[in-house]
Amino acid sequence: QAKLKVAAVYTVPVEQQWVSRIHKALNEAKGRGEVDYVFSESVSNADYERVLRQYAEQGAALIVGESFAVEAAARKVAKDYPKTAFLMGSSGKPQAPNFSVFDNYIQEPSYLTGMIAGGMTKTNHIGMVGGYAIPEVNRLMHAFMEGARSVNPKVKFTVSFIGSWFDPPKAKEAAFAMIDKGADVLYAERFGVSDAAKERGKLAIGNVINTQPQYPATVVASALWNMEPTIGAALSKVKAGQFKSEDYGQYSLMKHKGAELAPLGTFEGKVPADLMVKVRAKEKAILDGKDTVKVVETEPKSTP
Amino acid sequence: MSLPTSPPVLRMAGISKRFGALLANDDITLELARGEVLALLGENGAGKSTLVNILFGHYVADAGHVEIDGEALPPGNPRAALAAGIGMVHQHFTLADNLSVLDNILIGTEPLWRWRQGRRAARARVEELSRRFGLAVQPHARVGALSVGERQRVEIIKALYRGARVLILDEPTAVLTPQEADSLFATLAQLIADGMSVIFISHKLDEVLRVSHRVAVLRGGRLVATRAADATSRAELAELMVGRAVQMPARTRSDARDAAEMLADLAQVSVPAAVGHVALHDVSLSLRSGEIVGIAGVAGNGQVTLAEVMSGMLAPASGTVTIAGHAMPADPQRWIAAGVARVPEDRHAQGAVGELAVWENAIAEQLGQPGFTRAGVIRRGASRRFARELVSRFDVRGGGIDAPTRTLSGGNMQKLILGRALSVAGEGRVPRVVVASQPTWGLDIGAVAYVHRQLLDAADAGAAVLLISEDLDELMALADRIAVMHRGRLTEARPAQAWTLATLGLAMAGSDAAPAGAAASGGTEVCDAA
Amino acid sequence: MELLDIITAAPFWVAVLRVATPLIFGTLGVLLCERAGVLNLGIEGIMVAGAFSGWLAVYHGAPLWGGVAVAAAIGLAFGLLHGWLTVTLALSQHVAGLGVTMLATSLSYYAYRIGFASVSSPPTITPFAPMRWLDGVPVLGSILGPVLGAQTSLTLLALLLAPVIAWLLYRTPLGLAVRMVGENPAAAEGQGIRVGAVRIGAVMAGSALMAVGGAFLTLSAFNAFFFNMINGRGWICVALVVFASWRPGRALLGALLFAAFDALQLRLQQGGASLPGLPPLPYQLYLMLPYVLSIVALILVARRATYPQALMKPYRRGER
Amino acid sequence: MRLEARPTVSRVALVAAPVGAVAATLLICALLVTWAGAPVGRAYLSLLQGGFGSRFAWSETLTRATPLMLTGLAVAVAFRARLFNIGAEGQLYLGALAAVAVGGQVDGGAAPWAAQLPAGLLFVLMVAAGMLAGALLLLGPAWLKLRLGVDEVVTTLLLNFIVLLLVSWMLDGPMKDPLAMGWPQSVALLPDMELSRLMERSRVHSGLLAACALAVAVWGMNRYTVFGLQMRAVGANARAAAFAGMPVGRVTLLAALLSGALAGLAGVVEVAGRTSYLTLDMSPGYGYAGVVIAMLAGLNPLGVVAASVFVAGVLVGADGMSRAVGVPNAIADVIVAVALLTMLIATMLTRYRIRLDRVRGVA
Ligand SMILES: Nc1ncnc2c1ncn2[C@@H]1O[C@H](COP(=O)(O)OP(=O)(O)OP(=O)(O)O)[C@@H](O)[C@H]1O
Ligand SMILES: Nc1ncnc2c1ncn2[C@@H]1O[C@H](COP(=O)(O)OP(=O)(O)OP(=O)(O)O)[C@@H](O)[C@H]1O
Ligand SMILES: [Mg+2]
Ligand SMILES: [Mg+2]
Repeated sequence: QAKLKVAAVYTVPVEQQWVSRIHKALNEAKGRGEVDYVFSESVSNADYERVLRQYAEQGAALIVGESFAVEAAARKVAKDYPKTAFLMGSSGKPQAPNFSVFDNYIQEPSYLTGMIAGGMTKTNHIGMVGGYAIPEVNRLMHAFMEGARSVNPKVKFTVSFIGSWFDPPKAKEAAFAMIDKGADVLYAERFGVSDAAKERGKLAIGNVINTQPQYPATVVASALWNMEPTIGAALSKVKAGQFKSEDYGQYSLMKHKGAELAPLGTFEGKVPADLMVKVRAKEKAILDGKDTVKVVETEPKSTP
Repeated sequence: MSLPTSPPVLRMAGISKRFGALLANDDITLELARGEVLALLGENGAGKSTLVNILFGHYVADAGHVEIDGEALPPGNPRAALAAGIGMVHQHFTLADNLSVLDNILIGTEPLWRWRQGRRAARARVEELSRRFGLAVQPHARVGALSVGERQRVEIIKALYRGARVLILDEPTAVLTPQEADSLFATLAQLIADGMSVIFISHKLDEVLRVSHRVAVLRGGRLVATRAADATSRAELAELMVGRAVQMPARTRSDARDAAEMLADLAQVSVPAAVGHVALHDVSLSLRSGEIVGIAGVAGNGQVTLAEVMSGMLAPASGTVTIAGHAMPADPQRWIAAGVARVPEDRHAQGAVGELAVWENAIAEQLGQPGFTRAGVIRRGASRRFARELVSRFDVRGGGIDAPTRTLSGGNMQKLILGRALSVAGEGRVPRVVVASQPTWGLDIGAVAYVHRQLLDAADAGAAVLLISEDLDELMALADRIAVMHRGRLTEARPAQAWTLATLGLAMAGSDAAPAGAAASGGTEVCDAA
Repeated sequence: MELLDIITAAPFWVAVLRVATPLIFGTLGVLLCERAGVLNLGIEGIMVAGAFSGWLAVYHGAPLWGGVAVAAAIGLAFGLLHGWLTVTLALSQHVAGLGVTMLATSLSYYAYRIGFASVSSPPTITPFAPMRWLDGVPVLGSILGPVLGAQTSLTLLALLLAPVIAWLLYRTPLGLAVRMVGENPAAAEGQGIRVGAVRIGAVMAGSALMAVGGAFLTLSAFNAFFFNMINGRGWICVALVVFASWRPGRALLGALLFAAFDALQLRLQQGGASLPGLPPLPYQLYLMLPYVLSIVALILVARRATYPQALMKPYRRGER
Repeated sequence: MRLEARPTVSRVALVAAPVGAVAATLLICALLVTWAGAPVGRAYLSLLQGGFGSRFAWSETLTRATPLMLTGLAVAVAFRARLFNIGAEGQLYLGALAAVAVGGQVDGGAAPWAAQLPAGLLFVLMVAAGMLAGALLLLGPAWLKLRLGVDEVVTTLLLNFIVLLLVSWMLDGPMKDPLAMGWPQSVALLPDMELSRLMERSRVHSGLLAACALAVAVWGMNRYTVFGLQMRAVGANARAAAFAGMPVGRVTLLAALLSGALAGLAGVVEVAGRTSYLTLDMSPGYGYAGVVIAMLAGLNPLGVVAASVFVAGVLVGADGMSRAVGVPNAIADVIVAVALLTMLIATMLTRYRIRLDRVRGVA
């Protein structure tokens, strides 16, 4: 049986957290021998449409990518190649017949990590460093803040954006500034933040990927995003010839294992037991569908 | 002076150098003896500077070589030349304006890889040299703040500091007052007495005969003759240089002009000093139709500022400038429109845009004229026709009206600029006022004669001519009245007959000695003829 | 007032020094090149190459200082290229510089991707440690410890470099030669200086400093190499040199000043609504602060600057 | 080693230079391709095909070349007047921002004030706004240079950062598309404001024609108009130009306005022709590439067109090649950089020859 041809087009290098999750899931599928996987990274917006078209021309059955800043162009290409399946990271709606969307809906574990952070801070001050204030970031930050407040009403937040997706030294600098102001737990939305926490002996919360192996004494918990369910669902539909325009967002939810609270690992036992009880209870409620986490996408602000 | 008889210190053998199609040096062989002063003579572009630049290693000869004390010098290597004891004072100063005198002297005299400089010892040496040879300089002054004469001294000390045995002086006196030149010659005499050999380049035949032992004459890149200084004459040298006798036009004076219309008037004009120019203090001067007024002065005494004011480039801080009764703003366009023909001192920097074609430079001053433009578009036909006429009328030789102007030789570029300036008033009309700054700098005798003729013709046709020049002979030959500029002040303009070269020189040096009446030559003078 | 609280706290100055370090290296590097008469817009790419090569060496087992040396060597190599293009071949310095930036950047990325074809998170190294030993130094330790002790030795090196380069330029024969070729190459040659060699040498040395500045980011400020790591820092250095009127001391000052604005900007931004009297401003305005103030500073010093007279003027021997 | 001017530039050399440069580039980059373990022959074949080998390739190359032509022209105009404008990137963004402000949708339709206007007029207003924005942005540095001697290389460079932050702010707040799900992206242009496509199923748009026409216009301006002559004169020798009565300050400012307007237009054309809305990463360095293009073209406006197509083709082709043979796509930038440098060297060698001096032993 011929392998499915899958192509991915990324606007950033594959090390970037967000993209690395897609890359990982596709590489695993490739490793299982299910697909032929090719990708282009760091594709600028100006080139995005061309690369999509080239892959479509070359006969890719499924094209995965992120159309956030090239929404119109990506949808136009999809229209021109109705036989090709497009699975795009997008904040928009699916487009018939072949344009499906997904996004990192990991606000649920973010809420849970927020609870842990709220319980772990001694200074009642949490620092959060983001790249740009976009909805993908904002909703996770809000969920995190909600979670923290739910266990610790006194907690204070400092939020700052470094105006770049990729400037770890700058993110680290921003984190240092927060620590100087008294923050002792940092929400590490960007690379660089955990390093600051590690150097100063503070704690950090991971986002999207689990960075605890690199920072065993620093990263308490991480909200993980798993792309495997999303990719798996899409692959099987393409194989079965049933790929339609759909919103794959649900596959990023905890109940589909698209998101999870990473194992506490090195911090097992170091997080107060009563706190963990609350966290696990909330986790179970979410999994059981009894509880949800509110999605707020406005720009988060520091506590005055 | 008599010729010393000692083995040659320096030998140039069969030197040839080509610049593109131009053969600048053609198989030149020359020797220099110990304690000898050898003068190099030749028209502009004859190849003098090229030859000494090869000698010093700035240029690499296409053929031939240089020997010092019988040993061949590696070509194209100034370091080797310096090490062999050659010192050179270039035609154009090679000093860094932003650095101190001491830095300019010290550079290159110490091994580079050292943690500190021997500045104290160096300073002592400079002061000692400066005392011994009467070359007053301040080691810590910034070179940019020095006068031309001072810079010349720094250049010479640079060579002496390295213990040069052969000194090359490329036109060292071109920018000096007669007095400064005299003190330079006194220094030279001391150096020669110390066993130094000198190659001396100058256009001034009197000087050459006075200080040198031997004279070598170049023409068109070839060595045409060498003569012992005491066995030749001005006339012979001039003939050798040019290959023919040259007729220099000169002024025929008439007194009728005193009553003529006042065309240009400066009243108590003052300009504060600024970067790029010297101050003017209370300068007053008036020019009548048909007369030529000369401004003498050592470079750097405010002539440039005066020329800028008189070409509409610079607004005086106080005082008034009027042309034909109208007060003039600092706007070149208005000056051009008022019929002022302006010839700037530096033809490359101000006179023409080298990158533009000849025809474009020819119309550059008249872009506002309807004859050459229509609705912002250049009328190419008319413009090029005008340029072609100008080129033929003023005998501008070169690659034609489409060639980039930079490819013209200095003399031809000067003719182009002069032609452009003189036609500002429009076809068939003469300019009201001509302001010419150093119009013959760097020109050969033929071109000089041509430029002089044009200025005289303009005056004869009723223009008032302001001639700013450092060449006293030129001023004496052309001007009706001469004023001297010193430290931004202008003396009263006195009739040319009232000046002598000596009194002019004194006035240029700032002395207030009143000029004695001296007979001026009239009619036509045959250059250098007995 | 909060502003006062911020700038009187030691952590603020810790941050200033850390942000300033790559800028100090870069600015001094540009200064060396420009003093010799060569504009080096290759800096942005040379910093990338330095960041990458230094990090790569350490990643493959070289000691940290070995990484710095490798970065410097790569800087020398790109400096040689830029020098050859602009000095020997006398090409336009603007374009050669932009070309070098493009080349160094894309080569670094290319090499990185070949070496690390399929990594899902950036490989890391153990970076330089802060100089905590300074705390133990009697007297000095209690004064310098809180600020300098939190830095790595590369920062100390950067701080020492400014006076060293000032000494070099103003007190040694070599420095005089460098200044001379930047002021009047013909005069330098007339005094036996090899203009080409001195210029290329200065460009190489300057480029090595730039590369070390880049390496600081991967070996000290951070522990991994990223695309887009330099993020315009090189251009800032070019501006800082003009601001510094080509003087090493002022270059140091300029870099510190810019870093102070940057660090302040972060803190003001984090102050958010709590800043008295001001409505919460968009964070972009804070990010603009260092650039806007740089331009203002430039306008203030413009009149007084005496730039190297031969800057951006190629020197071709035997041409006039 | 030293340079010696050639007396004349031979026609053979003029042809041989670019050919030699391209050959050298391919040779150097072959090493890199081999290093990545890819077959060189197939790689270069796919480069050629990807850049120039099909209708699709040409459409992509020309799409990419369009903004490059405009920024290249912008830089060529400014550099001609000796105004070193490194800020075309910022001018491009500001132009795009202004275009969106004028021609963008409000609540899914035209703004109340714009709804009254005929589409043609609004389009003209939009283009004018973009050009004006770019022009005004360069006016500041030009004025500072004239009046205070502030180095324009530095000010234009710094302004790029400031403009990008300004755009980021606008896209975050006042000009954010409410329908963009919170992403920092501007509202889309009104459909009427978009440029028409030149080919079916491709991205080439009429901006290409505009850019080519402007290149011819600038060429004609340089050659036939008083302003062109003045600009060349001021650029080559400002003192001599002033002496001849040319208004140096005015000419410099006008050149700045023109240059900024061209770069601003590049932004307008990108938005109206390609993206239809503005994002923070709309331009992959078109402004900086403009400097490269302009210099490759020797500041000749017609050369800018050729250089843009060449650079765009190499970029597009090399990018395709990287996918076809599986080498990192940074190779595209490497090839462009190497091509730039070899091309510069080659053109220099048409005017100079390299002489290796015989160096005899120094005593
Ligand atoms: N670097 C150069 N490139 C091209 N041509 C040159 C160069 N140097 C000199 N020439 C040409 O060679 C010829 C000789 O020039 P050179 O400077 O030696 O004349 P010179 O005798 O010193 O004249 P002057 O009296 O004006 O100083 C001139 O025609 C000049 O234009
Ligand atoms: N830098 C240069 N590059 C190329 N050619 C040059 C250069 N300098 C001078 N030339 C050429 O050398 C010739 C002589 O130039 P130069 O300016 O020295 O005039 P000149 O020999 O002094 O003549 P004149 O005294 O009549 O003005 C010109 O034809 C010019 O084209
Ligand atoms: Mg000459
Ligand atoms: Mg000469």
